[in-house]
Amino acid sequence: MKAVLVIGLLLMLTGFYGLMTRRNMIKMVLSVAITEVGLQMVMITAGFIRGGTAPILTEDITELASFVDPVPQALVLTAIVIGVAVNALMLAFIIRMYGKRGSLDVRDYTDSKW
Amino acid sequence: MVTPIYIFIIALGIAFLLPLLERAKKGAAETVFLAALSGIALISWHWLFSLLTGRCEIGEIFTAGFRPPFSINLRVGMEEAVFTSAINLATLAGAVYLIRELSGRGTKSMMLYLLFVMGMNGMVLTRDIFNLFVFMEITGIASYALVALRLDTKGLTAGFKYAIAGSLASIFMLLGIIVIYMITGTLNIDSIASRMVSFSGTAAAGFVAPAVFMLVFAFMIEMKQFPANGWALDVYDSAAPGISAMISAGSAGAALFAIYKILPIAGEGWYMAAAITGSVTFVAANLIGLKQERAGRLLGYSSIGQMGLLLTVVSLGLKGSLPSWQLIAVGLFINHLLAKAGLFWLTGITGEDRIRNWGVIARRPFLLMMMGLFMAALSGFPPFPAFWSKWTLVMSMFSGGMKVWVVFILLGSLFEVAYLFRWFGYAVRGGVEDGESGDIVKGTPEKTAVIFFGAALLTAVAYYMMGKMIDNSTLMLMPLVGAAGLLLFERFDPRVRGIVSLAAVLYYGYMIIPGLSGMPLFFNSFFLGGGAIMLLATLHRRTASRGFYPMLLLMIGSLSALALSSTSLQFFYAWELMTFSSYILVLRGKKAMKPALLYMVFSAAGAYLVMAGFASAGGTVFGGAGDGIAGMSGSLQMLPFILLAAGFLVKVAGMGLHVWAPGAYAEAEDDSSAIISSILSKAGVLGFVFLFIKAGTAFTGSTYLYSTIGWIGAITAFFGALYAAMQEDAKKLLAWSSIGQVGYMILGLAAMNQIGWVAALYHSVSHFMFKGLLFLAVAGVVYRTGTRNMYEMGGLIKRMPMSFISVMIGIIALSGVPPLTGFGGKWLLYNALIERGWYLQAALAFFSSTVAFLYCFRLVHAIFLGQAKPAFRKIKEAPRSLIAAQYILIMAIMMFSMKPSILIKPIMGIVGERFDTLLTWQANTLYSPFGYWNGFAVMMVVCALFAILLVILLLISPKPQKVKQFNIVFAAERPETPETTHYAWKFFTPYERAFSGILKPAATRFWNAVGEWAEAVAAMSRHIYSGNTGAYVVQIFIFGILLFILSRGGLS
Amino acid sequence: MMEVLKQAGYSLATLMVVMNYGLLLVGLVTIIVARVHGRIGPPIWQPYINILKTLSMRTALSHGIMFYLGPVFRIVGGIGLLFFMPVVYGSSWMQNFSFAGDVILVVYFVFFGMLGMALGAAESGHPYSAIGIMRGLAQNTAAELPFALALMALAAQHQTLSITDIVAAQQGGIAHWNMITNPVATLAGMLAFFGMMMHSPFDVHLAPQEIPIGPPTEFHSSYLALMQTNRSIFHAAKLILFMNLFFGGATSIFVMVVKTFALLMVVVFAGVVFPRYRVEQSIRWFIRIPLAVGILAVVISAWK
Amino acid sequence: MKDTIDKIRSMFDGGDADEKREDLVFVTVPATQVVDCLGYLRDRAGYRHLVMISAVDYIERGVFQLTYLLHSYEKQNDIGIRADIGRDDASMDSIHRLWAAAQVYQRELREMFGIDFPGSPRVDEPMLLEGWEGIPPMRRDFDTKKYSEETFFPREGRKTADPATHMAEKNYASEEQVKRSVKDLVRGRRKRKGNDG
Amino acid sequence: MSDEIKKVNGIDEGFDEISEYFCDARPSPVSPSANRIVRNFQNWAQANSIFILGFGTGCGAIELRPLFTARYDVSRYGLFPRPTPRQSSLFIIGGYASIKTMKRIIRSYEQIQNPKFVMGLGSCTVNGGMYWDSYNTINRLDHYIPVDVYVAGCMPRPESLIAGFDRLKELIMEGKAEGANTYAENFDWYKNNQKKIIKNWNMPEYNW
Repeated sequence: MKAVLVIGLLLMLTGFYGLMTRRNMIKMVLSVAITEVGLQMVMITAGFIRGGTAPILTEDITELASFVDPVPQALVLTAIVIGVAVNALMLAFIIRMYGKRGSLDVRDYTDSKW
Repeated sequence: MVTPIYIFIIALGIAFLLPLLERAKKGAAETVFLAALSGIALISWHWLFSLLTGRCEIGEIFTAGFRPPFSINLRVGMEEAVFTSAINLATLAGAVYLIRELSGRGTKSMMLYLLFVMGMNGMVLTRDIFNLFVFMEITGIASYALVALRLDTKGLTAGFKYAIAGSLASIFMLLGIIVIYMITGTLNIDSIASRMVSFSGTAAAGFVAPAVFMLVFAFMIEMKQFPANGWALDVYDSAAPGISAMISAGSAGAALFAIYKILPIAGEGWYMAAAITGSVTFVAANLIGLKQERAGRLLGYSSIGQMGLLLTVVSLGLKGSLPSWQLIAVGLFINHLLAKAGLFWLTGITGEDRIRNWGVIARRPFLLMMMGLFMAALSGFPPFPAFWSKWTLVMSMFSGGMKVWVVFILLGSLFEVAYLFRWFGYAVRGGVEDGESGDIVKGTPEKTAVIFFGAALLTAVAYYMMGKMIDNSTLMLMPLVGAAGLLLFERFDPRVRGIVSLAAVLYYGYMIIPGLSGMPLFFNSFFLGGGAIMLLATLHRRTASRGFYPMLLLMIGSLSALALSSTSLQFFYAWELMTFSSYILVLRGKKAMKPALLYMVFSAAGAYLVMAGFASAGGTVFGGAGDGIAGMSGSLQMLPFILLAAGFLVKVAGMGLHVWAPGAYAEAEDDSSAIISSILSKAGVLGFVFLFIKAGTAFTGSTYLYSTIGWIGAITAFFGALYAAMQEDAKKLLAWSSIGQVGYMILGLAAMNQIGWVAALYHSVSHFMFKGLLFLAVAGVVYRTGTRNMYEMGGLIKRMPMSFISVMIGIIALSGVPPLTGFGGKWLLYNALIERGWYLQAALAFFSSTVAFLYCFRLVHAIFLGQAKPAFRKIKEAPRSLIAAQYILIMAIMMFSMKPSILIKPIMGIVGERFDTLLTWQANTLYSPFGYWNGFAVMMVVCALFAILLVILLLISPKPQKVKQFNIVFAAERPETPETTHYAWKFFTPYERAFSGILKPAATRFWNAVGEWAEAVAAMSRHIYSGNTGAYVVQIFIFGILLFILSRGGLS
Repeated sequence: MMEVLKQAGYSLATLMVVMNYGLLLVGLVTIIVARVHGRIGPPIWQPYINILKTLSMRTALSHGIMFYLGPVFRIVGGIGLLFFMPVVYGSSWMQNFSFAGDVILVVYFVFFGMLGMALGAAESGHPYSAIGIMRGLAQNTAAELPFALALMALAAQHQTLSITDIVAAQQGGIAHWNMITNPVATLAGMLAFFGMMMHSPFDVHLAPQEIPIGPPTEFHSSYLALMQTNRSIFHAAKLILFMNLFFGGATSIFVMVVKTFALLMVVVFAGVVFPRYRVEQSIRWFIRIPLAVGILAVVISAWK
Repeated sequence: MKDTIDKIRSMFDGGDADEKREDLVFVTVPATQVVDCLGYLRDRAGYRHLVMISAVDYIERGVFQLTYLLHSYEKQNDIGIRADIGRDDASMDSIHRLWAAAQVYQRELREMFGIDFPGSPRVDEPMLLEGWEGIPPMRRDFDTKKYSEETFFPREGRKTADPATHMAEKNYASEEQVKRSVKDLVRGRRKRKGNDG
Repeated sequence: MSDEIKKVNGIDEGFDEISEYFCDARPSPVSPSANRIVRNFQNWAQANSIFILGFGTGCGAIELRPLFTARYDVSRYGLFPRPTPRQSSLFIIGGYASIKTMKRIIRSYEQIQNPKFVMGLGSCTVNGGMYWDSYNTINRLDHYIPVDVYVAGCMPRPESLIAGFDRLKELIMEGKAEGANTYAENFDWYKNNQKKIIKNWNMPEYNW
């Protein structure tokens, strides 16, 4: 669990690093995606109980406490959906932008500034 | 109560139905789309209405049938109702505005818009933190797409930036949420808040702080706090104005509401950090805005600034430092919502992004008026909500001991005023730069209607707030009602409007003056009577003069209200109203763009000082009404005294703070100049009168303060006169002269004895008469000759004898030469100063009054005497109405000169028993402890002598041959041209040389430097918004670090 | 009514005395200047002949109404200045209309004639007139600075602005004169006096060599007669003002003649010795030492 | 000096040098060469100062002789450039571009001799003879006495004497008297003789 | 006035400078007072207070200066220099007068008010003096303006001038110095003579 947490955090940092240093827009989106993956890993650990079961109500369940907390999982699901949507939208933007200007370098799109 | 679920149902349902509908019937989608929005809006209004009337309680709605924390709950309380109503109203209006654009893009855009609206509603309503996140993302995704709706590079880039920033925010938010969930085990905001408290001191507390930090950080990004807001600026800049309006007005409001919900979770320690962040953002955004040249981005800076201010208010309010903060926040928010949206919409209509080219809007007076209205609202002029909010804010901050905050907030507001009115100046006076003169702004009817609707709504809210906030609001409303009523006459001939205004002023005066006494009586009869005379003079106008009479009436009315005010708020209300109306009047001048801006900025700064003064005085009743004529109230201390005095000094253009005045007086339209210079300049005098009555002389440091003010008055008088003598421009000359003359009044008032006050008030009246006379006469001359340079005129006595007589009487009165009125003022003043023991000031004032001879002579010589120019050999006498007004003034001058007692006696009555009685009358002679003056005898002796000697000259002189202008002994030559023979240019060069040491315009240079520094800082700091998304990301992280440090400092 | 007429008659008598005295003074000054130059000079009654001569000119011309009225303004200024001052202290008939106002009225009235004359001269359209007026006004205003300070020093010293009271306070021998009791103020006043008398070296407004006599360039015939008459009255009136303010006033016509003559001599001798200042030079002169002296005077007087 | 003169003579077809003094030499060049020559002298030879331009009416030869006198500060000497131009429709190239001051001289020459300098500023404005008609007064064919008598109302009674005789009578009266008396004496003797005879 | 300035000032075609800027009235003779006593008194005043306007273009001007110095001091006789024609009564023409100068002389003379006297100083004013045959210098001043006294000489000494003043005073006292009236009466003759030599007139008939 700790490993997942650490990896998740590392992934997030990697994503941040990428976001700050990459100038290619697709790579920036990728960085966001990586961060999100890291985040999701972190989130999923939040509700995890070692040895717990999936939080599915079946008839032979006796002890509710051994459930892995279902809420973070729900959250993660939502987060993944939203993240994918945003990333898709960003990529769509990038495609349009590339079509207009033929460049993926974010520095070429500084028309509005100051 | 209608359950909020309907909002989501309507939004989502209609969103899915729209494509089908569109397929079924073309155009049906639009109708349904608008109907859906209306439905959503109606629901929220219904809540608001019910809650206001008390027909229902605050509602908690649980989804999925469980109580929280097991399910998501929504709450409809008062705050939620207000915010959703406002947001839905704005979005509905925005949808109407955008409808053509949206339908042009197909049903998809409408779907996005619906989602956008739903998301915002959800953000306001939900009480679940994760749900909040979801709604935020919905709003976010919808707005990313809406921003890029036009599919141009700019929009796409902005959408991309927005998405990146939004993703970062959501990442941090999720991280925060999950940690908080881990700790508290709940996602319900209310439960989190209550549970968080119990964690202090436990092991989990170590996680709390970072989690809260993440959460707040995320919301700060959403709130577009400085410096992590470059992307937001680009969004405002790049999106279609209608969309920007919605993002600025709606989603920002929703974000504000969200953070209002979040902050309590974060806990006490965060309030201060958030407040600091907010005010830093407010100041920084407005400062950087100074340098902005593009309308959309300018509004972006303003929006961000407003968000910062709101954040400050909310966090300080939550902290408990600001009583009645809800009112402040709601006022500011609604004001921002409507005004900002209105301005964005206007930007959309003009389609002009560079503010320099906004002259295009000037051809549509209606739109221009709307723009002015939104500007006034945004910069916090009465009666708009922001005015009341800012007032309450500053008052509460001062009473809460938060003086530094006040400084920052007022500074930021000042920057905002500066750039907004710079823009407005371009709109009114800028013209069109690129020569596309045929390009007339056309708004579609629905867009115009929406803007009008916004303005009307703003006015309605203003009216509502005004009724709540101010005592005696009917009286205070009179000027506005008058001006608004006059707007109805705009279609008529200017003369009709003038006569209506005149009648209005006279009627108003007839109604109120009989019931008055003391200072209000004096100033009201002065303002209204003077205003009537000046209105008479404006009747010569033949041009359209759009908006002139309403503004004039507003100014006169607000001056009257100023004199009638009995509370600080009333005073300040009238003061601001006067500032705004006179600003518009100044701006009407052809070259008035810069001077008007300078006037506005200085006036605003002065007004803020006054406001701070009132705040520091702490609810002291300020104003003239209700004050007896006996005694001083002595209820002010040093700090409020200094602040108020500084504010009034700006208004009277005291030396050092005068730089706005020459331009504003001179560049206004010719007849407005007369009004502004002769009447408006007395507003500051009135301020000082009230201030001194309130302050008395008993407080600590009063001696030094009064003598400082006295010295400033004397120095102002001196430099005013000196600079007047050096002007080439007739109106500039008179403007400087006015500055100097008001200096005498201040000097007289500051002497704080009976003679001084009588002198000041007497001089106010007589200055009104002769300066009005001079300005009107010069207005007539300028009207006929079309130039203001005196050396281009000359010899006009033959063509305009009536104006000449006016000017001659005017300058004799002005220079204080007996027997006309000016002398009385001087005599009283010197007596007052000697009584006070201010001999040096008296000598300086004396010297200044002799310097006044220089410009007096120059004025009459260069214009009327000397050589007539061929270009003007056929011009006519000034228009009749101008002459009529002048001769009314001349008659008044003559009357008061003949019998000074009919003016001085009432003034002595008004000054009353506040001071020891020093002046006594014996028959026609006025006695002071030092000397005496019999105006009547002087007049008689002079007149008799003049008559006798004239008869003698007529008897002894041979019949003179009338000769023409070149029949002069020109060293045996003949003059070549009148232009080279008329000695008028750089008339007092030797004087200038002799005084060159002190003639350096130090104040102008200083303020120029201040302005340049501010601009330089703005220009420098705005470069951080490089437009590079990567840099924005870095800035967001830097902001995070800063916020972290701040929160550490705040938490410890 | 009778009172007024009586007063008017008295004042007229005073005017006659002062006018003749002034004319003789002008003649005398011309002679003195001539003697300093080593010349004999005109007879002392030459000013009378000059006035008669200008009156006997047979034609005149007018540049306009203000041109015509200018000399009238000027002489009203001169006579008015005299009329608002007590000439001889204690005399019943030489008080003139001094009940109408105090020293501030008198000081401001100095400008009445100047302004009127300036208007008249300016209407002639002659550039030299305008230049002369500019110079005169500029220099006069500068001279007013030390004078105002001296006046304030006196006001501080005596706590009054009434000329009669100021004179009254100086009665009882030379030791009571302001010259003795307030020497610094007197010095400041006298320095200003040089400028106010517009005598050389402060006569740049006339400057016959560069701007043929400045403001009156266009005036002639009867206008000139009025102006010459005024010159004598105005000169005498200014002398009387200074005598009243600083030198104990006069208790009889004889004392007045002696004191004003002595005062005038100061200016005249300074004038024959020093060459003419340029405008900015004279202004600078006034705003240096005389200004400093004036401030010192006020400080000293207020200190008491 | 010598070199300069030689240069002028070789480069601008100059005539013989007329050496008045050690530091004053006149050279005659063709009228067409004058501007070039002056330009050379100003820029190359150091004669930067234009002293004057003058004209002489040689009515016998039918020419105006123009003289441009130049001075060199370095060499401390003067060179005069002479040029003859025809009297009829006299016209000369203007040198106001070389020396702005030349326009004054040219104006004067235009006024007094009627020599035109096309292009010279204000060359047609008279300095002295406002509204003059007829031949310019400095030309030798202009009869100034006649003009004066016709125009200026001469006062009767003016006696004009031959200066030589008048001065002799005025200043050397005694000698004259002696002479006359001697003459008279001689004559008288003759008379007497005659009488006698 | 150049065309350019005209355009700037919007002066129309028919703009006549002379009549626009100058008074065009003719002078008329003003007879002295009919009353003998008054007339004599006025003449006495005129004779004893003479303001001189010196017109010093010729070499004679240098002889005027010493008059005001300690050696000659004419102020003894009531003669004073005055810089403006308006206030002067004696006009001294200091030597030869060229045509151009004549224009200024006429202008200044006409600007002097009615009892006005002219003194021709030096032979040049009498008959042209050494410039008698010049194409540009007048010969007889009295053909252009009335002259009361000629002081001959080339140049006359200041003493001669004082003698001239004496003579002038006598003339004034006798009432014979009525040059102004002569001028007004024979205005056309004088103008004819003046215009004969002054080709570009460019000023009104009479300079008031």
